[in-house]
Amino acid sequence: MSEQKILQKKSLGELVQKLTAAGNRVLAPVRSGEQLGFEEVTSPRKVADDYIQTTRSAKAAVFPRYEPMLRFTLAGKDVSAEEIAPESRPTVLFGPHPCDAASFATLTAVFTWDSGDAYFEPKLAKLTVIGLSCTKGDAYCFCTSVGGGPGDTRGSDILLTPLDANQYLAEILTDKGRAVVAIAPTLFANANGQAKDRVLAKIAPRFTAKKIAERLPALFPKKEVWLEQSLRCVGCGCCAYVCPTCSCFDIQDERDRYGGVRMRCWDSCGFGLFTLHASGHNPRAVQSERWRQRVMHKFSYQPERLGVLGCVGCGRCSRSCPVDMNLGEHVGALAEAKA
Amino acid sequence: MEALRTKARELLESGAVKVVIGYGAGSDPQRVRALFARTADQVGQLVWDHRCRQNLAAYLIKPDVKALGRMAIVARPATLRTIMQYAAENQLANDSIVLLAVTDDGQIAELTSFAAIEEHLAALPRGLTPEQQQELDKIEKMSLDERWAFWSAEVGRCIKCYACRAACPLCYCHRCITDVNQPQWIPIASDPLGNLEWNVVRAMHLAGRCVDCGSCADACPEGIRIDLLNRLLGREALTQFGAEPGYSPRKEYALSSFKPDDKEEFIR
Amino acid sequence: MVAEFQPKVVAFVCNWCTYAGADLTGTSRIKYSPNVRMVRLPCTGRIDFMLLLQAFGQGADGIIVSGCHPGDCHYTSGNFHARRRWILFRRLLDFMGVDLRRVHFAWVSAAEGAKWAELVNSVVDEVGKLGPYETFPRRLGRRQEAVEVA
Amino acid sequence: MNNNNGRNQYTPYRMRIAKVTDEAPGVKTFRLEFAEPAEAETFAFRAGQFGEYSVYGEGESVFCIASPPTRKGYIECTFRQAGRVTSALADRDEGDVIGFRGPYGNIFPIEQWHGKTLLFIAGGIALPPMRCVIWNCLDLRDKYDDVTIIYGARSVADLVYKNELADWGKRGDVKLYTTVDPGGQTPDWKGRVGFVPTILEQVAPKAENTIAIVCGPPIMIKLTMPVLAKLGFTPNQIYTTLENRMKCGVGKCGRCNVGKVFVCKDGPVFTLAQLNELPPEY
Repeated sequence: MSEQKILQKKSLGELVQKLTAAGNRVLAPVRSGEQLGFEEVTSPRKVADDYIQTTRSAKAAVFPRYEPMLRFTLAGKDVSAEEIAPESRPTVLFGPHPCDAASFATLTAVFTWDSGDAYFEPKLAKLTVIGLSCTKGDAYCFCTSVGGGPGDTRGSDILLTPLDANQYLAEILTDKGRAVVAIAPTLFANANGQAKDRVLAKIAPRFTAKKIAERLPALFPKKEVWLEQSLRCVGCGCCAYVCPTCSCFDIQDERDRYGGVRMRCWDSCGFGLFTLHASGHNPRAVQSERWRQRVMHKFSYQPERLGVLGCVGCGRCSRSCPVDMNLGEHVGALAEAKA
Repeated sequence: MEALRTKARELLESGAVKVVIGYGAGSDPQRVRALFARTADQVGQLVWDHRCRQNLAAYLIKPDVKALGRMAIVARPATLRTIMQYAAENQLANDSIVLLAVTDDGQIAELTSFAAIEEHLAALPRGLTPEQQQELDKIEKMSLDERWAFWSAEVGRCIKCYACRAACPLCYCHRCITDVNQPQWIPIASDPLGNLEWNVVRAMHLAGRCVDCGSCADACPEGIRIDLLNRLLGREALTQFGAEPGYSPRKEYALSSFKPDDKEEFIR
Repeated sequence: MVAEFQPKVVAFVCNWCTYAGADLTGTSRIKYSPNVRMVRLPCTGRIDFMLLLQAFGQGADGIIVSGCHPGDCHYTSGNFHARRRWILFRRLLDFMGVDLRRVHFAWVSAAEGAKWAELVNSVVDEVGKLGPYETFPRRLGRRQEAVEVA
Repeated sequence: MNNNNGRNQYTPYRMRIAKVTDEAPGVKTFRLEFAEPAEAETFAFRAGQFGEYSVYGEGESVFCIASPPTRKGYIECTFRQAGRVTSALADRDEGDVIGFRGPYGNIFPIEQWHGKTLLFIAGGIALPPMRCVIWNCLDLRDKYDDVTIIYGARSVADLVYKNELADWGKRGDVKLYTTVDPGGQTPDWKGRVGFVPTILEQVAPKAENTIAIVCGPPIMIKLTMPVLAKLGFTPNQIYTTLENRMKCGVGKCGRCNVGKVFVCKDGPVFTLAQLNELPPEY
């Protein structure tokens, strides 16, 4: 059972300061032009308020855009190599919505399902998530179709819900959450039974993930269904890069004549090169097949194999898509498509 | 809009084309999305207004779309210029597609031959709008350090999703320089140097070819104003070399031609 | 004692004129700055602008690009093509805030040994005054010690 | 948690190239020895597994381990020069250090095959993935009944492991049929001329109590499977080893994903029965 506290909005600054003073990196949504991203902050002055969704997800906190893994030195015939320890400062992620908070479960499933991951796990272990309930959504949100909700607590260590212009209801959910309270105990007052439901956004479900997962295998051979949806897809990697759960990566080397690094970086199943064999054969040669893979992977393969959905319904892919591919809409349509 | 729908229906019913690529309703009232009308009963979904900005010529090179058969494309002036540029670069045969240009009075010009497109474009205004010019001026008035700070922040947000490349009809190389890895010219990772290199390369490879449709910047999820780089180079290519890409099917590419007396003042 | 800043200048030169010109500088016993590292290419037409970015990305503080005078190109017109590219590329660099005092272009013929020495000296001098090009992003995995002047 | 002998699974072993063999145009075999001998002690693998081989500075590339686990102290890999990494590999020489991480993937269940007749069918550059299991079975020869190897290539020059083919041909306990495509023979070619499926039809052992292990280019597979079916082989009797583009080798990077299967974890060895369950995306 979670503990409920009240946090005044005006004390956020002090909270950020105390967390920083305690050695934490605080990541929070920062506005830059029309874009919003999670960036390191030391004062709440820059922290964006009143947004539906950040442009990029918070996954970079545990799975950065690029991450050096190995440093090597070339010397004649020989090579010496040393591992680069992952950057894993204690991190407090402030302000992700419940969809983003839920995404860490999917990432964890991918990175630990069979073996551990020396770069992901240390970051996750030191990550504290202070989630922020949604009081508004838009046409792209579909968290309620994939098992989430605007006030869902999963994945958050503390979930804040803005009760009014001045105060948050703070649900202290885990030991990591309690550790945050312990750093600034005076900022958290006892709550007396305030309900958060009345302020939460209303997101109507569009489909049920379970039904989709059941239907998809039969839809796989229906080429025309996938083609119809993906004709306008231009095959960029935008959807995967803004997605909080997309975790496919590439491993690449960079070097000069003396040495270099091996790193991993984001990749996308939307690119033709993703699966291209050295022989020239490409198992997924056209965009409709790549779109099918994207949907199947998130809504069928991952649930079946890893027991987690590959989608949290944040809607970023659809908001950012240059050609308005709308995942929520298309998956909803698949639920109705004839198998 | 009615004229457009009527024309599209005609083309589909007569079998002149297999698909009409136009714009239809999008996810929200601010957006439209590409619509692929293959039957006459789909043409009622076609829309035409100020939101119709995506350069649909980009679909000419997508295998899934090409497989549909002969196509008609709803075209704004920049789309027509793209087709002219394709012609100049020998990427498209004359009369192979139908362009449906909507004129100011709402009528439809059905253009198939390069000559017809050229003639149609000749009657349209050219050059940068005052707003476009102001955007360039604003950056040029900054100090050197301010410009560097501005662009470092802009391209620093790049996540290398290549939406700009995918949305650009003139980025049609089968193997983009970023896909070539022997050597790896441009780093795969979106690190600061890789981001800078990619955005510079993209701009340079379109210099003297770009028709300023703006699709690259519209496509960028991070809102990076990469179109300004193209616009600057377009303006320079015009003033320095008289290059006006996309107005003639015969024009030589500014950077693959030269004049012995090209003017410059910086070479010692 | 802090060592005086030694700028690293990378020169991309064509094989036929400037490289031969630099040879003449040597055989004429003209002394010039050792801070320049020459990269010989067949023709200025082959000098892709990417090479310039790569040089900066790998630690260059200044760049020289040089080849045959207009009309003298071994391949007839490579330098004319290069000139058009430079005109645009320079404008782009300037627009993006790259300091053009770090990027120099010249025509140096095989007979102009003295001009080559003068060019190198003046560029090294100018770049030396600007200091290291620290704002330009570096290649990932670039080893710091390799950046130092050997 | 990390299943790479307690190491960070992305960190390769440093391997010294002990021997380079030119097999065919563009095809080389490396014998690799651990640069740190202690690492060789804890390293173990089984027939069918693969690894990520890397040239430091150029990247990683996936091939099977081509030598059998019964030969200790080294591993071998055979590769064709195709992309950035394999081109850089081809430039390496004896004594150079490259990276290797693995072993990854599942295995050929050779214990289950005890007492059975084995039929190996390979085409072109697909013999290396089978060489490991062939040698593994030959090193334990008394566990198996008849062993037949059918190996075809486009031309005589394209046959790999020419010395070993000669050795296998001389052994009394292996039936070896080598063949080259029509037009690929040389005047002194002693083997057969014709496509693998044709030869298979002529020389295959009875399907009963036989395991067929097939690996080759897609066109060979496509034409061989119907012949095996005609000969009476059931999908459970037919094994193959798949290749897909891979980066991590440990089921995370997403590249080799086919349906719910990761080729790097659930494969690369599959029976035809298992393949029939997968979407055709390999």
